[in-house]
Amino acid sequence: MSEQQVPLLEMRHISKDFFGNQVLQDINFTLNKGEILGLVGENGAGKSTLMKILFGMEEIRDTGGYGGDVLIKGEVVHFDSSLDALNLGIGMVHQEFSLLPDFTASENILLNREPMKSNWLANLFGDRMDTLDRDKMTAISKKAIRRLGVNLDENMLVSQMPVGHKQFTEIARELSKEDSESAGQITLLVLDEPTAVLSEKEAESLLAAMKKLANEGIAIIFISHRLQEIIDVCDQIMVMRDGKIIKQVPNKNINVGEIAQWMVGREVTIGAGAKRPYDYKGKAVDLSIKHLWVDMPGEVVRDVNLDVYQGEIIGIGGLAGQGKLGIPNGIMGLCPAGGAITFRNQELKLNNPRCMLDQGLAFVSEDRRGVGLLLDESLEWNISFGAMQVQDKYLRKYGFIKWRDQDAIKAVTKKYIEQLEIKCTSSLQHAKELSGGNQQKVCLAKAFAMQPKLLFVAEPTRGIDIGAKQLVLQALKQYNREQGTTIVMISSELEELRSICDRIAIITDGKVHGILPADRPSAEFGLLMVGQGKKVANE
Amino acid sequence: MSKKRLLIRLGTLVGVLLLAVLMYFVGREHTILVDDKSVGDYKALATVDVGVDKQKSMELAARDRDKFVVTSQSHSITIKFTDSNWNEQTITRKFKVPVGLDTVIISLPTLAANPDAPQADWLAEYIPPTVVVRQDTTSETVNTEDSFSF
Amino acid sequence: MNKIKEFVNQFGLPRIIIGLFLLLLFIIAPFVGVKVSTSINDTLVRFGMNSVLVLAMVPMIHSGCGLNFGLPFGIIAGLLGATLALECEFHGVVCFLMAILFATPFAVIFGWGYGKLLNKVKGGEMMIATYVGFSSVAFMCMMWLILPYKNPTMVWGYSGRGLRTTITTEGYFLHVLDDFLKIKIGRLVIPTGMILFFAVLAFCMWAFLHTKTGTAMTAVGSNPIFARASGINVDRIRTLSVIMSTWLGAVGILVYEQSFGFIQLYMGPFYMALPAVSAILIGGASVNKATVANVIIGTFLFQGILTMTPSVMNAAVHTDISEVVRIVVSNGMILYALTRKTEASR
Amino acid sequence: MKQQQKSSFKKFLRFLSDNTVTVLFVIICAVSIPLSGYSLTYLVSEIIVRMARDSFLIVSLLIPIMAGMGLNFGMTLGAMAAEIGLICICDWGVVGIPGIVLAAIISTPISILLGWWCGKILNLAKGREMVTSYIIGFFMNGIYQLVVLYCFGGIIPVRSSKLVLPRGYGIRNTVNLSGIRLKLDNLLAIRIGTISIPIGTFLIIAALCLFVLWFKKTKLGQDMRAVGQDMEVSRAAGIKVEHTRIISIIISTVLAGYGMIIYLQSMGTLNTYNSHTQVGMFSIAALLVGGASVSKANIRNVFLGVILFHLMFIVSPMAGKNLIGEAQLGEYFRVFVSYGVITLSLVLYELRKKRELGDEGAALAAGQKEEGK
Repeated sequence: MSEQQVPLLEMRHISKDFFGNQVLQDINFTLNKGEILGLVGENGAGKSTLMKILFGMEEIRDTGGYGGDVLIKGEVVHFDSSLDALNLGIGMVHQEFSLLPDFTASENILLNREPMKSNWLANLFGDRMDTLDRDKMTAISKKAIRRLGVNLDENMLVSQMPVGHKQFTEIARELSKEDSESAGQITLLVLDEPTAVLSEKEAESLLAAMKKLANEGIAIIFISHRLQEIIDVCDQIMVMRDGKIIKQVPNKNINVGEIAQWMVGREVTIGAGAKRPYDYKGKAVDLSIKHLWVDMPGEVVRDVNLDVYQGEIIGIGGLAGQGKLGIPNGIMGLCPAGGAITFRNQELKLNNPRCMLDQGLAFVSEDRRGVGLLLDESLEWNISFGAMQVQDKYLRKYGFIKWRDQDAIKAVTKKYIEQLEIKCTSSLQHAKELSGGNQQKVCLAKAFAMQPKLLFVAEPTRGIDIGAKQLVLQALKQYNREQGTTIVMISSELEELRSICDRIAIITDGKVHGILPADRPSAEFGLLMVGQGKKVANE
Repeated sequence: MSKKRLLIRLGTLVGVLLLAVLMYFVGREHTILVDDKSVGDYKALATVDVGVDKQKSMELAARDRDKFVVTSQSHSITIKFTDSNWNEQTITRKFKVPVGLDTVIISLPTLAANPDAPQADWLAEYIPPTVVVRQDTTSETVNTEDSFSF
Repeated sequence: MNKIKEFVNQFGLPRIIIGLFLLLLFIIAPFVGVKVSTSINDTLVRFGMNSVLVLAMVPMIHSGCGLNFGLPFGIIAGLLGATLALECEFHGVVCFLMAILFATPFAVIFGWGYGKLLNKVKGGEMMIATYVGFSSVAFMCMMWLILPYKNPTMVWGYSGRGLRTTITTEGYFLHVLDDFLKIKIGRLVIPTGMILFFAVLAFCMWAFLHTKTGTAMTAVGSNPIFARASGINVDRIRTLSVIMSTWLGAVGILVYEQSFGFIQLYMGPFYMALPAVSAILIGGASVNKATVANVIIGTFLFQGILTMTPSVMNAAVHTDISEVVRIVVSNGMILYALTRKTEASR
Repeated sequence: MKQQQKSSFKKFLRFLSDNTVTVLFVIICAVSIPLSGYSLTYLVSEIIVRMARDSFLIVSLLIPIMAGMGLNFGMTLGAMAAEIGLICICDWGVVGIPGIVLAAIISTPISILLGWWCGKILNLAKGREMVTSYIIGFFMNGIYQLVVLYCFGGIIPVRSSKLVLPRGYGIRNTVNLSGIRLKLDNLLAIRIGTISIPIGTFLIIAALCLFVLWFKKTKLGQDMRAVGQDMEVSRAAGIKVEHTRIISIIISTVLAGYGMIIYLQSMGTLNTYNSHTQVGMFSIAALLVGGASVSKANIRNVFLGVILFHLMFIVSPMAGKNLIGEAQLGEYFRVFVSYGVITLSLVLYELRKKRELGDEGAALAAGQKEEGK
């Protein structure tokens, strides 16, 4: 039997759950030598978990292992650590750079795998007294870089490199591993969104490098949200959704639209947007965003223009890292921002949280533990704090002195504990002792206590269980109906947005790519998310 | 860890310890008292020129005592004197200061009389005469505070 | 067993050891012939002397500026107040009050600048605070030499200029608080005035922490990003807390001096911060949490050890190792606080 | 033309802001040298003495900086170990170069032990190494006092009555090191006019510098540089981060011990209870004066620092006296400057860290404009 017929990698019935939460179900696929597999899916579709299993990450083992078999060259393998994976020639380039800025490319490529010249002092003080063999280092890194077919100076400091070169350095590191004793010949390379941070030109040369490697016989799993790239370079395309493989097809006559549809299409659509007819005629613009830029690490907003109407629930969606989270964080003054914000015909000063809060804007942050809560303080403090500081509520005034009104604080906390069904031992319990869902409810309560005119809610259901999810969404909807509060909800989960929003704006690359009414088919949103599809004017 | 490496390490450790011991002996400071006093049958020499190692020699009259400060153990002593027959005599002897002694005393008359006698005959540990010391009432105070002079 | 473990964890092993150690000292004191009444007396006086200085730690810890190693800065403001009051020849209670009054503008200005500086170096406050304290002491050393003070009790006799290293407060404000409403029970003398003065300040601090601004200060210390998201001007609150700490430091040194009897200039304030820092830590505070109760417990424990160790040790083993105990206890406590994981990560 | 001028002016400003402390010191020295009225030869000979005396100590600070642990205020631990070694040789009556070698050998295991302990603690306090190592210095001072003031002469036998306090235990305030005084400095010393150059000491310092340079090329040195840049990335690459950090502190402590021995043989007397507390402070100040920062330092900084710092130190009392008629003022001035330098460097370091973070936003706004065109 020739080698060609035994697939390099085969996955059989892979499944994985994190403490009862099924993230992968019955994954089957094969990958041959020299093939490029494009792996596509929304955030949370299970791509990363699958790759972690393939790479033998400790995280998988620590959370109870996985089901099914991984076969390399026809043999079932079990990795105890990523080192084992390395030995079998699997390399992985992670999404975030793992480079040291003040080291040269060559030093980074060979980090902790440097070839050494033995030194007499090593006998005394251990191997680490050996000196580095700079010539050999240069040679190895040169070789690895040459295989990529790019022009990269191995003596350049990483801090001075353009982003593209950093990415090449990362890949070269994986390739160079076969030159050190511990690792086998690199046969399979996993690239997790390598082009996300690259400019178009850099991405092109990366794709060329990938093709070159594939021609040398290295199989590549290529994860990307840029579907055109997938179509350009891959032999096979695999689409994942909700922990399952939706489609695995050879790359023939496939267009971006199809893939996008596979990505986002759900079997069941929970009565999206049908809750009420949207009618903006006659409604005043509540919040107008013009040319907003926000410097939020990982969620950069470049140029956002958006009008929010009074009393609506508008959703802001998009893939992770495209900048949707930067919008509320920038407007509410948590990240440096620029542009013009007008609220009810009044220009607001950016980079000033107080100014926004005074105008009746409020924000439930996606970072509950970091921004949303005082973890070491009681629920009473957490819920009443914002309203107390901004609106002078729950205070008793004696002349100059504004004394904390413990009774009023207790009352309001009790009220929200009941209203939102917050599970806690008492209103004096510390916030850090609550579960994620209940913490989220506390965050909501804090915002409600300020009785905002406009409420930003970012990722309100991230990391909480289904029951709490429904309650949170319900609470938001109810608050909107009863108080007439305008709500801007930012979420990665399209279906969640569609279930309560009137309109949904999709952000790609730091800009509003399109706005659609929530009852449009999800495929249209999918197209927008991957940067395709027609921009829909704001009616 | 390979066996060779372990041996090298142990060897170095032993080497350093040996060096420490060597340094202790080489650098040990001793005071050698040279004593020109009558001891038993040996009469003090009228004048004697004493030198230890290459240090500048000194002249002692009868009943004189002086000292040389030396480091390490092996030394030589050279004495020049005029004996009862008016002959100029020069005696050079090698000697070793016993381990751990701060001060030794060499009795020159004894040495002059028996230049070939074993070292113990004319070299002895010096035990300072015990003097009753009044309890120091002005006890020194210890300054553990920081001062700011450099 | 678990309960004990939990208790130890919550309270901190070092604190328990120190508490037990003090208890032990009190128990063996009578057996080795040390009079407990004098010991308690000394402890009370030293408690009164130091408590305000320890209280000066609270605002900065609350606002997340960390342990105030820059306490000498406040002390200098106090020294300026004291010397000015002496220069103007005030006497008695008036002198003390005037000293506070004179010290206040200095404390506010110093604290303001110091606070601005600390806002610029968030994350590295403690190290910088230490060295700001040191530099300011060294700078004032020069100033004490140059400033044109005239009062002969303060100025070097022979050259007629430059302040003495120690200036007696006798005839000025010596013991004005100690002697106020002093209670004598047999040998036990309670410096009511001084303790009352501390109580008033401590109450003000407690009350302040219950106001709107005080609440904001606690939130800033607990989670500065939360506070900013809630519309609080974090920098302003932090500056305010530094000003408060500095002012309390100034008042603290005045209380200390009126009881101690001398104004110590030049290098005097140099190491004043460390005992105060460790006292509040012993009382149960952490790098970013402190209460008035921590101040009271901590000062009492720390000063108790300082007074009891020399006398008991001397009587028991005829060796005065109190200095060593002081250094090891105070710095060990600070080390413990700095290395606690839970306290370190904000 | 104008643009060129502008850019060179900008470069000059940049240079100033990067070397604020050094420039400040050059100015102080330039002003106070003429004021002090010292002759050039006197200054040169003094500087040479102090370079020989202090350089080794300061070089010992370089390695923890490389490992990203900031200025090692815990170097006083090494100094204490050295002092214990010196007390031992004084008691045993070992003198001269053998005495110095023996003291170094005795100090080594103590330094290693203390350095290991210090490193362990600093690993618990990541991100606040400096303030922690500073407090460790104080804490260890207490233990040192316990040993030297109560154990020496008691549990640890000391024979020489010159060393022990009259009460029968504990070491006296000052220990006379006449046995080893200048023994290293005078080894191979040459004289040029009235200036004596201690070649022996300089050779040792040169050897140490070579060692540091070579060390940077070893695997361990590379690991330290990696850990210093990013602990997480290094850990992901399989470098033992904690272990590496501990080793860097151990090396620093041991070297500081040797440096202290060189320092004290030059001084000739040991202030038992406060010699070590001072060396940490002024070694760090000198290094910073030389243009080092909390995260970056090299050998050039060491020597430039020693020269500038000690120049200021020598001339300021006289300058103060001649200027205001008060030598005391100059003395306080130099204390102030030493602390001021450390403060300033720490502040500048933090500010620079912040500045780097703030540049991104401007880039975004610019990007928007560009696209708008």
